[in-house]
Parts: sequence; structure tokens; C-alpha cells
Amino acid sequence: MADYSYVRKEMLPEREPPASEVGVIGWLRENLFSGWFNSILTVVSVVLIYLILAAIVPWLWSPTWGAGSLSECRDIVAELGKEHGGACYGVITERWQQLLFGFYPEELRWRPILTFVGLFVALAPVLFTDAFPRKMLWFTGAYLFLAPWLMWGGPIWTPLLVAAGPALGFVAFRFVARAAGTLAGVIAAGLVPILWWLLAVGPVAGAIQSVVPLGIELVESRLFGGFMLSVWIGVVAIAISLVLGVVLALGRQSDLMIVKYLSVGFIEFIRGVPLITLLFVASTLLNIFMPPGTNFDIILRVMIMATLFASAYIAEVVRGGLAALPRGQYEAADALGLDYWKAQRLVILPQALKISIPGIVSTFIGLFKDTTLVSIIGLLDPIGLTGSIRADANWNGIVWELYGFIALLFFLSCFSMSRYSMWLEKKLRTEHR
Amino acid sequence: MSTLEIEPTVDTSKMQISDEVAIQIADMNKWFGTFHVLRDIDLTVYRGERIVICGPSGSGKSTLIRCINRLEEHQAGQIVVDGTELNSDLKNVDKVRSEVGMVFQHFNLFPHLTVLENCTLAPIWVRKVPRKEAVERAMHFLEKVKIPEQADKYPGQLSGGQQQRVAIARSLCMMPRIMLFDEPTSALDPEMIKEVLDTMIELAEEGMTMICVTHEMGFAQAVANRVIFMADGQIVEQNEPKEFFNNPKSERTKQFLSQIIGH
Amino acid sequence: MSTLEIEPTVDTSKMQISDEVAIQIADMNKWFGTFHVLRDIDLTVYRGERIVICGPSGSGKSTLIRCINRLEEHQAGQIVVDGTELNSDLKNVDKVRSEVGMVFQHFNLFPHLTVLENCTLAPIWVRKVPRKEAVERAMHFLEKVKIPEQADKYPGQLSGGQQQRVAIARSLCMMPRIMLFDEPTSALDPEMIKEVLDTMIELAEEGMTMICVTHEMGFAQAVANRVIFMADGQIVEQNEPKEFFNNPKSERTKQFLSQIIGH
Amino acid sequence: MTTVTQPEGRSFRLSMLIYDSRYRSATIQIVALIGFLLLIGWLVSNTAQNLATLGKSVGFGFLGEPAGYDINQRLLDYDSRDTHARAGLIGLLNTLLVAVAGCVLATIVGVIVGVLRLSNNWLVARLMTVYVEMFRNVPVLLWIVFSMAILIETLPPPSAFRGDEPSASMLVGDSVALTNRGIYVPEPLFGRVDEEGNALSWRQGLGDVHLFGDSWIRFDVSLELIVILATLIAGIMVSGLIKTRADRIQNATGLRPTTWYWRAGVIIVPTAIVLWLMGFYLGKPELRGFNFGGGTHLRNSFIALWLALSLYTAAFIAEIVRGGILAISKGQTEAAAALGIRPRRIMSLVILPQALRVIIPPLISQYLNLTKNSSLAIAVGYMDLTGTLMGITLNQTGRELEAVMMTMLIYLGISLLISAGMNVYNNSVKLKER
Amino acid sequence: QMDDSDSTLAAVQDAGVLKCGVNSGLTGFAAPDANGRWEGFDVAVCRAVAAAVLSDPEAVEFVPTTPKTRFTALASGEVDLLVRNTTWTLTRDVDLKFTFLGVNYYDGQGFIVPKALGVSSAKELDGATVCIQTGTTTELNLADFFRVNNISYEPVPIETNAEAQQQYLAGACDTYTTDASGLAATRASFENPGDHAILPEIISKEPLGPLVRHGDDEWADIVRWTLNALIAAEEFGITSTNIEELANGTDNPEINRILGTEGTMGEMLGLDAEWAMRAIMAEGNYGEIFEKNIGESTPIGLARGLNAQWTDGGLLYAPPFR
Ligand SMILES: Nc1ncnc2c1ncn2[C@@H]1O[C@H](COP(=O)(O)OP(=O)(O)OP(=O)(O)O)[C@@H](O)[C@H]1O
Ligand SMILES: Nc1ncnc2c1ncn2[C@@H]1O[C@H](COP(=O)(O)OP(=O)(O)OP(=O)(O)O)[C@@H](O)[C@H]1O
Ligand SMILES: [Mg+2]
Ligand SMILES: [Mg+2]
Repeated sequence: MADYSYVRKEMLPEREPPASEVGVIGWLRENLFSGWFNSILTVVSVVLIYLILAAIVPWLWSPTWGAGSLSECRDIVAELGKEHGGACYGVITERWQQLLFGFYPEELRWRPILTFVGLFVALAPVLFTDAFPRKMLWFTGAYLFLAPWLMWGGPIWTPLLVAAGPALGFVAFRFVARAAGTLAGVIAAGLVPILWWLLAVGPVAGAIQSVVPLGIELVESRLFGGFMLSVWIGVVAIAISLVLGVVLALGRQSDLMIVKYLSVGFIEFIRGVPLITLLFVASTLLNIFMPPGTNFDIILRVMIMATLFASAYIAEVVRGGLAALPRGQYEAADALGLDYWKAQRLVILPQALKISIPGIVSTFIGLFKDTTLVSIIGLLDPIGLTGSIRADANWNGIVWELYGFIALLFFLSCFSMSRYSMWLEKKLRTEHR
Repeated sequence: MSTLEIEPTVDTSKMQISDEVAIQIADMNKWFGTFHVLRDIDLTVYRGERIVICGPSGSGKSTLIRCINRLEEHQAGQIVVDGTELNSDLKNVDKVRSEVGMVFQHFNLFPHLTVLENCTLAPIWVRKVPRKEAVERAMHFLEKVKIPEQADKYPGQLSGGQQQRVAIARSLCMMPRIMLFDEPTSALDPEMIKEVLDTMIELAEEGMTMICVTHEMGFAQAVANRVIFMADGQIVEQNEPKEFFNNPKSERTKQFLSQIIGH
Repeated sequence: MSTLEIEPTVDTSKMQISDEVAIQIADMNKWFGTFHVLRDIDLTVYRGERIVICGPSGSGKSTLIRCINRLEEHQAGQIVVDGTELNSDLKNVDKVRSEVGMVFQHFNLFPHLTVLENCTLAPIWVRKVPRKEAVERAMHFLEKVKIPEQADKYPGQLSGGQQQRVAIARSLCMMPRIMLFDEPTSALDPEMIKEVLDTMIELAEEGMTMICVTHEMGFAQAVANRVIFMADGQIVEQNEPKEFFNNPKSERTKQFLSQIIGH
Repeated sequence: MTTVTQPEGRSFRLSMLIYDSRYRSATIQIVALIGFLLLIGWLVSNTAQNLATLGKSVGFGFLGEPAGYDINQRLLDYDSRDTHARAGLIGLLNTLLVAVAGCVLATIVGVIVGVLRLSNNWLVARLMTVYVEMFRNVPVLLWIVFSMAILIETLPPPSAFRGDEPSASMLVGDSVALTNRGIYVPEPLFGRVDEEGNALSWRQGLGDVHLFGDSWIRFDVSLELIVILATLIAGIMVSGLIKTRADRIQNATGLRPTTWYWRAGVIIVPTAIVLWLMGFYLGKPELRGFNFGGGTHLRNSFIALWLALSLYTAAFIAEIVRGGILAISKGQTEAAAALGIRPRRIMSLVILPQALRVIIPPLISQYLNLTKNSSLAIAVGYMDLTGTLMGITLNQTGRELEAVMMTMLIYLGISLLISAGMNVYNNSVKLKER
Repeated sequence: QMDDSDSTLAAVQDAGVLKCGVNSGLTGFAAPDANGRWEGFDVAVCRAVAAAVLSDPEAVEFVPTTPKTRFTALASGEVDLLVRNTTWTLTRDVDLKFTFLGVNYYDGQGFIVPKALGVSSAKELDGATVCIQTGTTTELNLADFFRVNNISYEPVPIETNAEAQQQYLAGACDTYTTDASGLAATRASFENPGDHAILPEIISKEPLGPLVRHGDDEWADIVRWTLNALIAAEEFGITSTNIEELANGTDNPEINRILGTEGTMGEMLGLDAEWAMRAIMAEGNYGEIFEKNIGESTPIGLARGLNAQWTDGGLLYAPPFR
């Protein structure tokens, strides 16, 4: 047995790791060639990447931006002596605006652009709660009515009167709640705006417009198309389905059997059928279900079905958020004397919705991608437009360039959204105690 | 359980008990499914009384006080709070809840609201107090629980003891005439227990009617004017604190007390 | 850190230290990326020794003992365990691992297996012990750590102290000649620390070679025959416990000890 | 127990419907129910009115009429004189076929990619990330169209196999042809004959059993298949017995006898004998006329749909798998490693059993998504349920209401079955936990 | 049945725009150009009707439809008029409750094959892989044709013409079958049109024409006679260039009646006197429309064939304006 006693006289300084551990070699050794299996994987991957790039890059490199038709492209490519052909970008040059905006009148395209920019401004205070002042939420509220008006145009009175709906609902709530109780109040608050929107807004707006004409040019929704259509269907459906989804989620969490089963039935039905069948309902059946003489245009009908579709998914997301709240929150609200609706509005939903934002973003991404299905029922979303563009004798036979362009657009938007949602999820996880 | 040494400065003389009945529970029974959790509870609480309830875990203490503000529904017998009977009439429930404040073991503050907003929420939306007045009132009670400087923080930024004091202030803002406490200190680190108990003692000195489930025997001895011992869903023994601790009558009580103190 | 009062019943006389070398570490260095976490470590452990390692957080204690069973790879120097050098030869690694048991701060029991299955898993699959024998052996060690009655429960159903004792039993079932402990008690509630330390003391009494990262100074004084103090990835001081605690030589050690005890 | 009854004389007041907790919930529910029924009634009456205006009636008689169109990809026999109902059935089977095949492939690819994403090989991990992000963030419809285009453009047409100097050739000993009309692989046949036409085995095949006569659900069961299945099942059972024995030996001695060749043998050998007895042989595809004849033809539309759905879903499954494995803390791996358990065993004994609990529920909902997405088959002309019942049948008969509703209900039924399966699984896992 | 109050004419005039269902993309017949303006043979008919009814050939809202959605769109009132290469059949006329208003293009289903295949008749196609565009009468005709000739085939159903063309060119099918007009249009856009032959067999009659809902005869008359006016205009030599001049009055009473300088035909239809003149001015007479969109001078290069005037041996035969 030795004498253990040992004291270090002076401390050792930090040293550089051996060369094989750091720098390029160390990195390579650790990350690519640690062990024979990894080395094989690395080699296989490199070969694979090379093969893919070798197949695609020469095709991609093709100076055909100026070509006016497929045959012109073919001439240019043939002149360059390319073996495997080359991309024909002329079609993108000529049609990119159509792919983005559909048939929206050219001189009015600032409106969807403005709406799109506004969307970010409106979302900022919701999505980045810390970085933006809460006051901006006012703009978010106003945006809900401003955006449809910008997109569709028409008299300014319509959005203003539509916006008056919630206010009327609130007044009705106050009135009825005092006279007949909160529940009746809530029902009134739901019914009054709907009746107002359905019955009164049109005539009243018309009347005011005839007295004080003020508005912007009307754009029919059939002119909506391309990428703008996808975005717009997605945004409208998600925005409205948030409200519906919250109601459904509350219904599903409710103790009231019938309410619960109705909600469950609706949610499971919608989630159980493919979106395409719902779109077929929109295109072939919805008008049959409506009172005789009603005629929504197809884009509105698709929006209705997309909203119903999204609301079932949002309901499940919100339900997750509700379930994540500890019971104590409900009890504390009860003990303070808040009734069900106040407790939901002031205590439960603000928290549950915040937890649900990543889920809502994912639902939006899913829905946004799914909007491409509208091409199957003949709407001219980007994929639908490829058909029309290829029906142009100039571009008959073009495939990859169009699909590639569309895929790129979708990839860029969905990828950035999903990154945001991941970031948010991480943030919420650390924030949430 | 740490039996806290309460300084003898507690001024029990101020704690007046009137003859007025604050809570009257008669023959009350409650079941969870088929499990008989409260059995034939009879209890009269006078205005200004400070009652401590103790007993082994699962004996129904929490359930009893949760029945008093209808967080749980009883199935037989009567509970009358401040002259209002708790029955299926929801108006009565609302009335009782606005008279009775409750503080939970796990605080249950609203994490998305600041301390001040936590305190003003119910006064504004339930009592329809103007916001300015509600804020003043909240600041008043936050001062009382000695954390006015935290008003603009979020609950997550506070220590457990501070959170529990906010919870007390939040209840007080509704100006309740009765306060219920369900083990308000048992989720706290030892250093923080005292600050919360101090707040509660202060409340008692001001004559608040209080029912408190706790195992802090020091607190019970210093403040309570009655200690109730529950076991198996029944009130087994009740007495003045001194008598209760020094001279327990029932075997169950003796056994329980020996455990608590021996621990 | 609670300095536990160890009863003087620890029988150090039984703890024989042989001349045989159990672990030999020479000039060992390790980097995490460019961060030099272990610097020129030299350490010889004899069979039957009980070594306690202490030092400030981040000083590399965990990393050091994790290098001993190759949970981390060292980049320079030598580690020889029981005559087997740890290098990139996987057979050596397997050999060393089957000689060396390890207990973690967070128990790391397998939650999907019962206590018994936790204990028999490795003997059956690594040591090829017949199941019956493995079960017998597991029950033997579970008795030793005093929880044979929990054998059929799942880890989630046990208290922290019980879980850590299962973890010790699980390691013992592999019949290791050396045991490594990485802060085995620091995730436990105070009441449970004692039961785990008792188990470890018993192990020490049976002559197990042990290296233990811990801040339980009572344990160190009672059981260890050497205390190693690490800072900045280096062994700064080592000595017998008595000398180490009563008469620390280096400034760093003094400062560290004053913090730990003053706490 | 003494019950305090409500004081007498408290008569019922209307306001109690809302303010009395005994009636309140009933009130709300009845209101909700009435509202719901009103809504349904409104929709039905609108529909009836509209249909009357259009002069249409609702009825399912059209299902019994001849469909008149052909379906290339079919699992049961069918020709254009069969009824719409049978066409729908063929479509449904096609849906199920691509869904099941898709789920299998998606799981395999998803698991591999998910595990590789955690690889410590930087390049592979990155490559897998690129794969996942690429597939997740582009609509599945585009992938379906893409993969169809790739198949069509990159593979040679059958004519390339023709001639004296064909520019393309068959693979695997002239038995597999990759063409842009699909893939031709050998098909299993029975009753092999030699050049003179003499049977080379004791039976000339066993023939088929026809079930359900001539009705629209008729189908044939091949007796050979039944015999083979029976042999296989018997083999698997014997193999199970061998495993049990191996377990027993391991329990007794600690050493596990190597039995894999026994276990494989008792499955393979009897099956092989039975196959030989029945004159089993592979019918190779060969060029005949315009196309390859013989062999099994996996059509482009099926392959494109199958690949696109699988690869798309695999990207999601990969994330689920990765998440599941990451959810099992590093401590578990370390504890197992410290016990001397080898990495592969750590995976199977410690990580997977735990990870599966995390993985399987979201995995099943991905299966559900895949099944629903298979309805995009019409984009490549794969005749699934949407292509037949909600496609050509709807278009030929003009029965929108009936066709769309039936399609929805069938999909709903499939979904409910899958989620019922998921619930059963969840419950069985829950039982094990405590 | 509809009563007068909701007559389509009134509705269209109220709305100030004609909702016309067209193909979402078929070369020469209907497709939007880079500026989103719809062009094509079918589109021209829509514009002519709009010009007749609303005095503005641009007052058309084009609703792109697919084979599956077109009938619902018409039945539900989403469109007022469907001009989308739709074959006139008994079921559609009777069972689906539509009214066909004449034929604007006489078509027939044909086959296109690569010349390299060495096939000269459709009857030699035994065992061939056939690309078809689904959701139309084509697949029914195809099934019938092969059954009658007792030969086998492998159908490859495809949603759009563009994809069918892609598959055909890549050799994924031996032949592509659709309306002969479509085949010609498709072949025109090939890199080497000469390598492909359209087989002589026309296996079906495909009279394509505009249709409207049952029950509004007034509206049906307007569309029917607008189409007839276009056809008659060609017969009588009324073109968009000389129409102004002819409108001042001619010796030919039929021309005068068409152009509204004589008689009250417009009034009978519920329109004004110059309805037909506007319809013809919109895109020209039938011949002009044909030449401009699908005729031999266009890349599509269809010959008039059956679609020539009866006087030239074709089937176009407008009933008298009398
Ligand atoms: N919502 C419930 N449903 C069913 N049983 C319940 C419910 N809440 C409580 N119990 C049961 O009722 C009994 C009494 O519970 P209670 O919470 O009142 O006990 P306690 O005396 O407060 O105990 P502790 O000191 O642990 O808080 C316990 O056995 C508990 O399991
Ligand atoms: N896997 C790793 N990658 C990079 N750095 C690491 C890793 N593991 C540990 N470190 C760093 O190495 C240093 C030593 O870590 P180690 O866990 O050995 O410290 P310790 O002495 O055990 O501290 P504690 O008392 O907190 O457990 C710390 O600075 C730590 O941040
Ligand atoms: Mg309790
Ligand atoms: Mg450590």
C-alpha cells in the first residue's frame, strides 16, 4: 500500500487536442470514417449524391429563359449540343405570374401582395409574442375583415358591416345575458352575428353604397388561381376553423353527453374520410344541400369544405392543449366565481391556444399542401394550371419545369413554416413549467 | 412535518367570534362512485372562527372543504353557507362562491397573467368592479401579503412562497367573508412556509372566518380556536387546540398525533 | 450537502486492500471537441480500495469514471482495468464492462421491466446464466439491498431510494469486481440517502473495490481509504480521509471544503 | 345514511331549466339536439327539393347495372359487362392493396431513415434530413405525379426489348422486365409440364373453388394457395415449438442453442416439397405482341402511387421513429452498455420495447393518412375506390349523391377499423405499464 | 320545372355576365393564355352567345370544368351553358336532364400509333396497351369496340390529355385513343409529328355540342340559334370583315333576316334585332372560328372534313332563318 498523499503544485494548462481529434482530419475521422460500416455508408452516400447530381445538374443548366415555346427551347438546347436535353425555362418566364396569381387582374395584383404582407404583420404579435407589442393585436383583429375585402374588393361598407357582427353579438350578449342568463347570452351572441351576416349585411351595405359609394374594384373569386389560391384557401380555412375548432374541442371535452357525441361524431367523420371526397361534396353536392336557388361559386364552396376539414383537425390540436392544462386551473377559476364561459375565455383558452400554436401551424402546413387537391375538381391552383398551360400549343409537352417550380414554391413555404413551428415548440417546452 | 415554533406574539384577543353562524353543515354525505368518502358530517362554523382540520391522508379533508364551495357536490344532507343553501340552484352556488375564497396546495395561479392581472381578473369580470378600483384593491392586498413590488411579474418568476401569497391576495380581492385553505404550505420548501403562515395569521387577527386543512401544528396551536380531526370520512374528534394536543380522547387521534410529532 | 453522521459501527478492519492493481490509469487525457476535460490523469487503484472522488461541478469527475468503463473514450494515455487495456478493441471493452459495475445518479432502471427482470436481463443475455440461476442470484442481491418483496413491481412504482438500491443490485448481479458510483445519492430525498449509503457501506465491508463520486463527506470519512479531489480536469490532491478533511494542503481543496461544510 | 330531501313546496319554475344544475345540462343537450336535428332536417329538405327540381330520385339501382368500362388493375376477375357494384368492389380492393403495400414499405423505409438520421455518420444523417424535409414539405399529389413521370420517362418501353439488338434487356436471368408500362416479374404457376406436355408432378394443379356463384362479390380461391398456406402455418407452429424449446434450454443452462436453421428448415422444406408435388414453377414474362405476356404485371400507376405514398409517409414515420428513440433517454443506453450488453441487444431489449410505445400510436395515424391519401390514385389513373365508384361510375350514371356518400362511408369504415385497432393496442400497452 | 321568373336569360342579363363551362385545358378548344384570357373553339361559342345576349363578347365568366364536374356544374346552375367537347348521347339528354343544342363539332374516336409499330388498322391492336382519357364516353366506346372485334387490350386510364400525351410519347402505351380532333391537336405538338399515324378507324360518333339544363326552352332557343347563326353566316358568306357592310342591307333576304335588318327574329327570341350580328362579330362566323383555332393554318391543323358546310359535302346544315 502506497502513501497516497499527493498535492499538485501547479495546475496544468489547457492543451490542444491531438491533431487527429480536431481539424478536418479529426472531423472526418469522427463523422465519416469511424469504423468500417460508417466508411462504407459514407462511400455509398457520396456515390449516390454524385449520381443524382450528375443526372440533374446538366439538365438544370440550360440557358432557355428567353424561349417563347417548347420548340424554341429544343432548338437552343440542340445548338448547345446537350445530350440529355435541358430544362425549358421559357415557360416559367412567361407564366410565373399566372402560376402565382392565377387570373387576378394584373393591375390589381398589389392587393393580394398587400394582403400577404399584411398577413405577416397581423401574425407577428400572435406568433412572436415577446418581440411585438400587444397593441398590434388590434391590427390582427382588423386584418380579419380587411384581408377579404382587399382580396375580393367591393364596397368598403361590406367589411365594416361584417366587422360590426361581433360587436352586435357582444351587445346582444350583454342584453340577453342580463335578461335571461349567460347561456342564453352566449347563444344570442352566436346567433345574432350569423343572422346579421346572412340577412342584413348585403342589403344594408348596398344601401349605404348607393348613398356613399366608396370601395375598390370587385374581383370575382373565379379569377383567383395559382399559388395565391392555395395560400388564400389555406388561410381562410384555418382562420375560420380556429373558431369552429375551439367550439368543437370544448364540445368534445364537455360533460354533456349529446354535445360530446355530436362533436366526436363530426370530428371523427371528417378525419375519417379523405379530403378529396369532401372536395367532391363541394363540387357536386353542396349546392344540392343548400336551399334551392342558392349558388355559391366553386371557390367559396371549396373554402367551406376546407374549413370544415381543418376545423376537425384544429379541434384535436386544441383538445390536446386543453388536456395539457392542469385541473387546478379550472378549479381556481371556479373558486373565484368565474362561470364556464368566462373561465374558458379568460383563463383556459388563452393558455390552451398558446400551447396549441405549433400544432396549429402544422395543421396549416398540412392543409396548405392539401389545397393542391382542388386541381382534381378543376380549380386552377398551380397544379391545375399546369394542365391549362400545357394545353397551350407552345408549351404542350412540358413537364418537369412546371412541377419543379411548383414543388420549389411549396417546399420553401412549408419548410420555413415547419422550422418556425419547431422553434416555437422548443421555446414553449422550456417556457412551460 | 416540521412543527413550526410560532412566536407568542399572535394576538388572539383581537380574534372575536360572534354568535352568527357562517357555515352550517348537517348530516352531509358524499360518495365518489360507490366509495363513501364523507359520512354524516355535522359542523357549525361561527363567524370569526378559525378552524384547523387535520387527519391522515385520504380521510376526506380536502373533499370536505371543497364541498363548502361546491367544487364537489354532496349527495345527501345540507350545507348552508352564510344563509344560502348549496343545492342544485346555480344562483346559490354563484352566491356562495363569491362569499368564500379558496387557496390551494398548488397555488393554481394563472401563469399567462401577471400577478396584478391574477388579482384583478375576478373582481373585474365577476364583481364588475371598475378596473381602476380593482387595481387599487389588488395593490392593497398585495401590500398586505408583502409583495407589492412583484405586481408586474408573472407567477412563474416567483418563488413558491411568493406564489402562495399571491394566491391568498387573489382570493382576498374578491372580499370573501370566509376563507378555505387546503394544505397551503405543504408544497413549499421549509424556508417559505413561515412567510405564508405569517400572512395567514395576520388574516386571522383581522377576524376572517377560516377553515384550514394543515398539518402545521404550531399554527393550529397559535391561531385555531378549534381543531377537527377526521378519519375515514368522519369527524372523529374536535376540541380546542390545547386540549386536543395535550389530551386527545380517541385512540385514532392519539395514534395520529404520535405519528405526526414522532416523525 | 447534508453531512451524514455515520455510526461508528462501520467495520473497516474487514476492508482488506491487496497489492494487486485493479485499475491503472496513466497520463490519460480527454477532450470534448477542443475542451480539455481530463488532463494527465495518473491513478492506480488496488484491489479492495474504496476511493471517493470529490470536486466542484464540471471538474471532470463523472467523465473520469465514465472513461473507466468506456462510456467515454479517452484520446491519450492508458487505462488498464484488471489487466485489460481499454482501446478501440471492442473485445477488451466487453471484458472490462463485465468486470465493472456502474451506478448512476438517475438510477437508469429499465422502466418496461420488473425489478426482477431488470436484475436478470444482463446475466441472462451477457453472461448466459440459466434463467433459474439468474433469478436466484437476483433475489439474493435484492435481499442484500433489502427489497426482495418488490421484485415483481415496476421501477415506476418504487421510491427513489428503492430504485437506487435496485440499480445497485442490478449491477451486483453481474458479479463485478469493481463498482463505480456517480453521485448515487444526489437525486434522492434526504430520508432515502441513508438507505442507499447503508447498502454501499455493506458492499465496502465485503471488500468490493469501489470508486465513488460523492459529496457525502460522512460516507467518505467512514468508508473511503482515499479521497481524491479534482478541479479543472486534474487530480489536485489526494490523501487519506482524515488527513484530507482535517489538513487539506492545497488552496483549492481548502476553499472547496469550506464551501461544502459551510453549506 | 340519512337523506335530506328537498324541502316540500318548491315547485318547478321555468327558470330552473337554466339555473338548476339538475335540469341545466338536460336543457342544453336538448337544445343542442334540436338544433342538430333541425340542421339535418333542413339539409334533407333542401336536398329533396333540389332533387325534385332536377327531376332526379335517390336510389341504388344503378349499382346493379352493367358498368361498361374496363379496369386494368384488378384482384378479382372483372370485365366491362359486370355491374357497377363489382367495379366498386374492384376499386375498393385496389385501395386496400395500395394502402397495405404502402404501409409496409413506408414502415420499412421510415424506420431505416429514422434510425439513419440518428447515425453518427454526418453525411448519412444529413442526407436523411434532406430526404425527410424534401418529402414532408412538398404536397403528396406532386410526388405522385412526379413518380409517375419518372417511371414513364426513365424506363424503356417494351419495344426497346425487341429486335435483334435490343436497347434494353431483362434482369435476373431474363425473368424480370423493368418497362415504362410497369414491372413484369415471374408468376407462380402449378402443374408444370415437360416439352411433350406430360405432367411432371402427381397433380396437374388443384384448381380453384368458386364462391358466391355469379353475384357481384364472387371470387375464386385457389386450392394450391390453401394447401401452401396450411403447410406454412404448420411449419410456423413447429418452428414456434422449437423456439419454446430453445427458450427452455436457455432458461435451464443459460446457453441458447443455435436453432435458426432448424426453425427455417421446418418452414421451408415442407413448403418446398408441397410446391414440388403440385408442380410449382415460375412463369416468366416474355415479349408477346405489343407487350410482355405471362408473369405478373405490376403496373406503373400502382408502382408510382405506391412509391410516392410510401416515401411521403416514410418521411413522417422517420420523424416519429427518431422522436421515439430520442424519447428514450440516453441514460437507458448507457446503463445497458455499462452492464456489458452489446449495442444490437441494447436496441432490441431496452430501446425498442420502450420506443415502440411512443412510436406506435402516431404510426397508426400515419397509416390512416396513407390510406386516405391513396384516394389521390386518380392522378395517375390507378383505379381505386375514388377512380371507380366516385369516378367513372359517378360520371356514367350521374348519381353524385349516392356515389359520393357511399365512397365516404366506405372510407370512414376503413378509418374506424384502423383506429379501433389503435385503441386495442393502446389499451394493451397501458395494461403492461402498471 | 322552372317558371318564367327564374328564366336563365333574365338571370344572365341581370348578372351582366354569362357563366360558361369550358374544358380546363384542351389545346385549340379552350385554354387560358399567358394573360389569363381564354381562347379556343369552344370559347368562341361562349363569346358569341354573350355577344348576342349581353352585347359584350367579353362578358363571359369561364368556369373550368373536369369531365367529372361538368354536369353537376350545369345542373346546379353554376354555369348557364356548357360548351366543353361533350358528346350528345341519349342518356345525357334524357336521364341527366340536359338539352343539347346542336353540334359545333362532329368528332369520332380514333387511335394514334407510332408509325414504327407497323400497325395500319385498329383491329390489329390485339393485346395493345391503350391510353384513354377517363371520365368520358371514350372508355365505353373502347370497351365496346374491342369486345365486338373479340380482341383484348389493356386500358391505361389517364386524367388529362397532357399526361396521356406524355405516356404515349414515352412508349408507355402503344396507342392513344380519344376524339380524332384531340388526336390531331396532340400530334401537332409532337417533336416529330410525322412519326405518328392516326388510324383510319373512327370507332364512334362523337357529336360535340353546347348544352343547357332541361326546362328553359327560351334559353335553349337562344343558344341553339346563336350557334345556327354562326353556321349560317359561313354558308351565306357573312364574315366579321364584311358584316358591317352587309348590315346596311343586301338583296339576300335570309342574310337580312340574320342580321336583323328584316323581320323580327330577335324579338321572338327575347333579344334585340342585332343579336346575331353581334354574335358573328364576336369571333367571326363558324368557318373563321374554325380556321383561327383549329384549322389547317394552326399548329393543330384539322381539316374541315365532316365539319364542312353541307354545300361542301360536310354535315353542317343550319336550319333556315325564317
Ligand atoms: N375525484 C375523485 N374521484 C374519486 N375518488 C376521489 C376523488 N377525489 C378524492 N378521492 C378519494 O377520496 C378520498 C378522500 O380524498 P381527500 O383528497 O379528501 O383526502 P385528504 O384527506 O385531503 O388527503 P390528503 O391529506 O392526501 O390530501 C381519497 O381516498 C381519495 O382517493
Ligand atoms: N458529452 C459532452 N460533450 C461536451 N462536453 C461535455 C460532455 N460531457 C461533459 N462535458 C463537459 O465536461 C466537463 C466535465 O463534465 P463532468 O460531467 O465530468 O463534470 P462533473 O465533475 O461530473 O460535474 P458534476 O458535479 O456537475 O456532475 C463539464 O464542463 C461538461 O460541461
Ligand atoms: Mg387533501
Ligand atoms: Mg457528474
